[in-house]
Amino acid sequence: MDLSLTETQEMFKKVAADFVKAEVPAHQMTQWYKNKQTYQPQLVKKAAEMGWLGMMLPEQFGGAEVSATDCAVVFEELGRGPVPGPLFSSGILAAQMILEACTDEQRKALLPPLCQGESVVIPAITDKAAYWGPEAVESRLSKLAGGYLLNGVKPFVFDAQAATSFLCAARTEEGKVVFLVVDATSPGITITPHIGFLVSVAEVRFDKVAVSPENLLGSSGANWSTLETALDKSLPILCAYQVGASQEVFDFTCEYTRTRVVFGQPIGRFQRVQDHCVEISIHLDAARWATYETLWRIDSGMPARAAVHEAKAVASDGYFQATNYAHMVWAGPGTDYGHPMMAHSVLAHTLYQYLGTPGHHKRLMMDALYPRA
Amino acid sequence: MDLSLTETQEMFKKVAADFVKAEVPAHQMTQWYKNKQTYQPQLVKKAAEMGWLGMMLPEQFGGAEVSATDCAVVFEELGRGPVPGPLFSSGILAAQMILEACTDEQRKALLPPLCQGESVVIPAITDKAAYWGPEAVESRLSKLAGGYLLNGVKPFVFDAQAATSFLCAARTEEGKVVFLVVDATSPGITITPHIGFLVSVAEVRFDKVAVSPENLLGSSGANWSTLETALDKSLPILCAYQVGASQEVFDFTCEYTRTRVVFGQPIGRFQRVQDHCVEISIHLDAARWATYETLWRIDSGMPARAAVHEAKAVASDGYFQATNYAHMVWAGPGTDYGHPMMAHSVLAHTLYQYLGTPGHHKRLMMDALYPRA
Amino acid sequence: MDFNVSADPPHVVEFRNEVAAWLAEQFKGHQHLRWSASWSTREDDEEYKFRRGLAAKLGAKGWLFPLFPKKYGGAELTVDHQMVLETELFKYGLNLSHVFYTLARIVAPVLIRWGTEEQKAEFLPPITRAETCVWQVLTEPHGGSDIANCQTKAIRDGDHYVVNGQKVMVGHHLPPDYLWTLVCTNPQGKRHENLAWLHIPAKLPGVTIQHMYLMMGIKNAVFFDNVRVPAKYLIGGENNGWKVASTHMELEHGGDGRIAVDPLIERVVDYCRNTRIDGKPLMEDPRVRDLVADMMIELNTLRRFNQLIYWRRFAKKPHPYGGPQQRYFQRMMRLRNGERLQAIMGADALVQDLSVHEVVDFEYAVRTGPGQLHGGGTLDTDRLIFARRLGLGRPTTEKAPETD
Amino acid sequence: MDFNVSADPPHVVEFRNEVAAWLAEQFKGHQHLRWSASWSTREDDEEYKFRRGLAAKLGAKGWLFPLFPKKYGGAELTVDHQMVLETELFKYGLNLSHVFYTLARIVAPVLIRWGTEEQKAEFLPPITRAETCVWQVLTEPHGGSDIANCQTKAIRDGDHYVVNGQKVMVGHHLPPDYLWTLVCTNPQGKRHENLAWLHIPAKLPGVTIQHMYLMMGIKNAVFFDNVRVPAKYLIGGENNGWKVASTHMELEHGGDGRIAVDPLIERVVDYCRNTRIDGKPLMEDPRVRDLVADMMIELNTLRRFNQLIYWRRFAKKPHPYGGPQQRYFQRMMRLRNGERLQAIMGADALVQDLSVHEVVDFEYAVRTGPGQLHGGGTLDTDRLIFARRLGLGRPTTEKAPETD
Repeated sequence: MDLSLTETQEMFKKVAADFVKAEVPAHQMTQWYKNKQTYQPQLVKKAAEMGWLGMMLPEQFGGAEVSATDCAVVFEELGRGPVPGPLFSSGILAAQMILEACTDEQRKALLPPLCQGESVVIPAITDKAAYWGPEAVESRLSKLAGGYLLNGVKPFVFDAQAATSFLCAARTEEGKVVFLVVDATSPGITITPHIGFLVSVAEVRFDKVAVSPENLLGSSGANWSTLETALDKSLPILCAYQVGASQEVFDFTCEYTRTRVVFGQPIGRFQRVQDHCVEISIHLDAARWATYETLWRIDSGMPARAAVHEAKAVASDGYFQATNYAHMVWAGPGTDYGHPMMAHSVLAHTLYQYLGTPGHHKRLMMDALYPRA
Repeated sequence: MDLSLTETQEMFKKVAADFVKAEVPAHQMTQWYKNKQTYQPQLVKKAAEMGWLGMMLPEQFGGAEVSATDCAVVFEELGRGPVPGPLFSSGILAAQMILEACTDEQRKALLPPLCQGESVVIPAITDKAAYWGPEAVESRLSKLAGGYLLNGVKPFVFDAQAATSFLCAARTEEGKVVFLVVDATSPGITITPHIGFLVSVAEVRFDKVAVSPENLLGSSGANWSTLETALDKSLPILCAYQVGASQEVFDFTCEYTRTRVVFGQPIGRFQRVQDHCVEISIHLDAARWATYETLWRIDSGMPARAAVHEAKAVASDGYFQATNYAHMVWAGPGTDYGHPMMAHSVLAHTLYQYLGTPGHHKRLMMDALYPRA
Repeated sequence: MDFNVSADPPHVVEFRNEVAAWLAEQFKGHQHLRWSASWSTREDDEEYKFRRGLAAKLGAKGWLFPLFPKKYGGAELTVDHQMVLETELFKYGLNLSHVFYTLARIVAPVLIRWGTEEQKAEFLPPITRAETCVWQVLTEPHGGSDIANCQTKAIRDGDHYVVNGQKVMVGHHLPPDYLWTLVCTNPQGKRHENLAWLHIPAKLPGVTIQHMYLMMGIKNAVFFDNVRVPAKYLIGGENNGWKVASTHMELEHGGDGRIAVDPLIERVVDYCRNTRIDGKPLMEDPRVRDLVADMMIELNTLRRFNQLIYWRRFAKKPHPYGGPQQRYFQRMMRLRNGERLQAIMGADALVQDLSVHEVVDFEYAVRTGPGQLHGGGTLDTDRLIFARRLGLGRPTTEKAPETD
Repeated sequence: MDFNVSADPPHVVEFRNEVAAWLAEQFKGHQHLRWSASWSTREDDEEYKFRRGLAAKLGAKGWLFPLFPKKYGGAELTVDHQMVLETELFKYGLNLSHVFYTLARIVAPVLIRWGTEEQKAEFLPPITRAETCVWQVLTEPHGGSDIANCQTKAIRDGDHYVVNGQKVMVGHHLPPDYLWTLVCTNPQGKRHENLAWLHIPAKLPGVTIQHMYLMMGIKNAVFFDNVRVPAKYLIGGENNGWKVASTHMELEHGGDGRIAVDPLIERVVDYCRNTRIDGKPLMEDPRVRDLVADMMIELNTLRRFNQLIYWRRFAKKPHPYGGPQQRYFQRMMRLRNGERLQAIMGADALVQDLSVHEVVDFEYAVRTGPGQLHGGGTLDTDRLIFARRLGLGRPTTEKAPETD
């Protein structure tokens, strides 16, 4: 038993931490939230130079073939920023999905540019906000001579504005769920950023978009269980990102209890303020150890499906709760869009249901452990 | 709008309060818990003299025909004791069920002795602990020449040891749920009190118990919806009992924060102790006003089905949570079986699922408001 | 008990008809502006102007303060009349409280208690008639809940106070007429004895107002740079600011209560009926039904707490801890319900929908959870006040505050 | 990272086989006694005697304190050996902590730290070999969490201390050999400087022990009536009781950690698979599945907290707030899981089932919620210690305590 990081991982961690401090000071994220410009092309380029895009991929496709835990250590630090943009959505999830689903030609064509940050592939999976699963895939792929037409609306696509192409789920005329890559500049695609208590999310409309057969992933477009396999390896990285974000919220909130003086003493002396911090710490550490235990299972080749769903449920809920409890400590000053607290608060609400709510993943965990009759 | 009690109700309240102080000091309840003798025949007699048994019944059947709110005011005070025994189970629920379901001859035969405390009729409805509803009625009533045979086990019958007869739900050979009154001394009945974190509950086993046709309620044994009608009027009285109990817990806990001194000051000065009291007050007042609004709806002849289920869910959950938060204030001393805290704690856990868990009643509330397709 | 909010004594039956008809008239063509989030976070000028206009019309009739003497802008009516006005307004989701952006509901009673005859005569009518807009200007950058630790200086200079300092997180997106302000007259003075209360005209030279962009919409920083405030605007006398503040806080913390039914739940149910997954409405999903049930029960509990506070205010029944209990419960309930909305509808709960009023906008319902954990104190001060009012750890309980 | 608890370095591989075989031998015919609720609330003499017997056999081999010098009852082995012993014991749901009713796990390190050479030589071996049973005797009727406010007097009289007073809520249903006690040597003395620590033989004249019947089983009130305690039983020297107490509390509050998997959830799942309503297993009910999921996730979280604390104890990594965080979470989790059990199975969760071990008895799982909100402090002191360890509102954070 050894719950510490390896020397390499400590090194990865430091490099990523320095990067965040230098390139992505928290107040930037708050700027981005205000002007809705969360996509920073130069950040993708830099991440590519650091080798973080597709870093778990085999070297032949442009990756560094590192372990899931190695990769998670980096994304935990990125979460501290929080560093926005498609580093996870394209660099991890799309990359793993392409690796799982595609033919070697497709991999060779799609993955290297993705790893170099020349292309940004953004998953656009479900057509319904209120559910996560194949049942919520409704976009239609209709056959016509020499190809297909794609019609549908993906109401919430995370990082959509960064896309050079979309990794899209659709339903064939036979009702089968398939996956395809669509150039973001194809005629018939409209991207409409959302306004509200969320960030980096847009509606993507596919209106009679022409798709050629070779754009289907693999020979036949793969299927939902291919996506599940890709998610098994990707979701824990997203969890690590949320753990890092929660750690940052916990750290700057505890520090605030030492420096902020009210009624003649640091607020950290008040039991109620202490109790808010206790709750943050519990959500943080519950998420941290659920995540790293899952990563360990993956890296040691143990079955991990249920653990992955558990970690996603705990980490998304944990980040959400951590920001709410932090708001109890920060009160007014924490509600100013110029304050890092707001960057985390909005992001935590956005990630709560990204790729499925905690509730959905708890149910998937149960189904993995105790299949229903 | 007037949220105060009438003069009559204030008078009822005082009489009941004096009765509790004089006849049922809290420590007795704790005694009863230890020696498992919660049934006190003389208490039933006295309650009958006070006119509390069947007090909502028409006078012709021995009742006082008071309003639901009048009755609730009395039971709220009884809850403060908490006064145990069959005052609700026989005096309210069984009485209302008989009134709803029975022929006039049956009413004349059954109700007056019940009101005078000469008979104690105890409902024994479901055969399964993990559900509340007709689906959980499994005892079988099999036809034979000139009557029936009753077979089954009611695992949790509240106040069973007080019964002179049981008001029992059973399934006919056709699968219909019917209700019947069975003399508690009939051959084939075994009553086994339970040992555990509960009080006044026993298993009642019916082994080939002979039942004559006239023991079926009404002409044909009534049905589940007759019970629902009886519950509409009975459950709010049980809620009031739990509200009174929660009020007692709140009051003696707040008082403890004034008298108990630790680290040189009354514990009520500590924010954490204050916060436990805040939570108790919220559960108490949520239950109180849900209950009295429901009683008002009933007394003014408005539709009340959903409100009844809401009140039962909130009051049972509220009493349960109130005792848990009170334990946080009382710590060690509150876990001594000689302390009133324990009487309430055990009773709150027992009533949590009596006649259905809060979860079951929330679902029934939703079904009443928004019937399922 | 009678929970019916519009069972009238004979002498006001006619009045209810009059008010109902009058309000119907005012709302012709403005039905979309019914309901009140006490402060809208949308900076909707149409709504703002309509509210202010309605307030002015109510004020002209003395209906904003029906119990006040006419000379102070009241109508000299009875409590029953006030109940009629409140209940009829509630039918439009409004109430006589400071939903009209004027703060009159708090300022007027404080002036009655602490103003001189001259001040009442001059300041009260424009306020009680909602002609002027007053901002509560208390919070300071480093003050937080501890308002007694006031750094904004007001030094007496002849018949003026010279005010210097900064207040934050106050007001709305449109400018005020007066700044209702706590100031420090002597930085070296004893705590609680070195404060004064000023009713500062916002147009005075040296007053600068700057927008702040916050989770719950635009608020402002107010800067005072050698602002010379005539001494006649001093409320409650020299160094009596803390006493005035206490009256102010009682009103802010006491809670007015309300009897409007929250319309949010109906819209949630509509969403769940109209949203189908795999052809099946969400409303058929047992987990969704459980979430809706919990949400509904908590909204009902809040409605009952509000009605109780409301009734006790009129019936003059003591209810020491009702205000802080209601505020604490409401803040926590909003957090829970916001998460329930996201659990039910995912990101649909996070997108602003300008086609519906803010109070039924899911995005607002979610944002108001973390967004209103503070304001008139915090979760923590709510519970502090609860404990004081109930006398936890103290020999006696505080007396109930006057909140009407 | 490696979460695998039994990956051994070469030099202990053989030792693991030895221990495993030895334990298998001990448990022959006693499999029903595996698992440990750290204190059973059933007063089961068979379990008690088996545990004490097993402890004595472990002690005889020096395996209860494998790192200690042999002269103090240890085995002079390495940390890796201790890890083997712990992990093998965990396979039976046991650990080297005070599940053996002897309190050795806490008393021995305190004696090492504060005992004189003579005291160590005389007192330690019988304790580390689990031959004697020691009770922690701290709580007083009016003391609660404030143990420094100690009313039990011990007045020096020649080479004795004369002890008078009362302690409550201590021990178990069977009598102890020693009472590990904090006393007050001078009621007029300065707080924290008027305390002494005594290791009192329970058989001394004037000691009376009386059962108390509590939610979590039998505990005792201990009365001291002019008990003459020879001065050689004074631990840590004159008026040094508070320092000894601090070492004791560190050990009690630090947390040992554990790596056993809680077997409760499996039994819940079995119940839900075997209980049918209307012919359908509960396990098919989506609401039941949600409740089981929440329960399982919280039990997993606790398991991970325990493993982390356990690992840090051996790896000597600082973990200042791990102990209080784990205790607070566990107390609240028990309450939530108790309610979940009642929500799933109703009154089936409230009936004691003597056919299964207490740790998988639903009734125990429910009762332990309200029943263990206190013990080694309360929810509230857990969070107080958490805040201190983390240095909330303080310039620096407390250093991690030594808990092994």
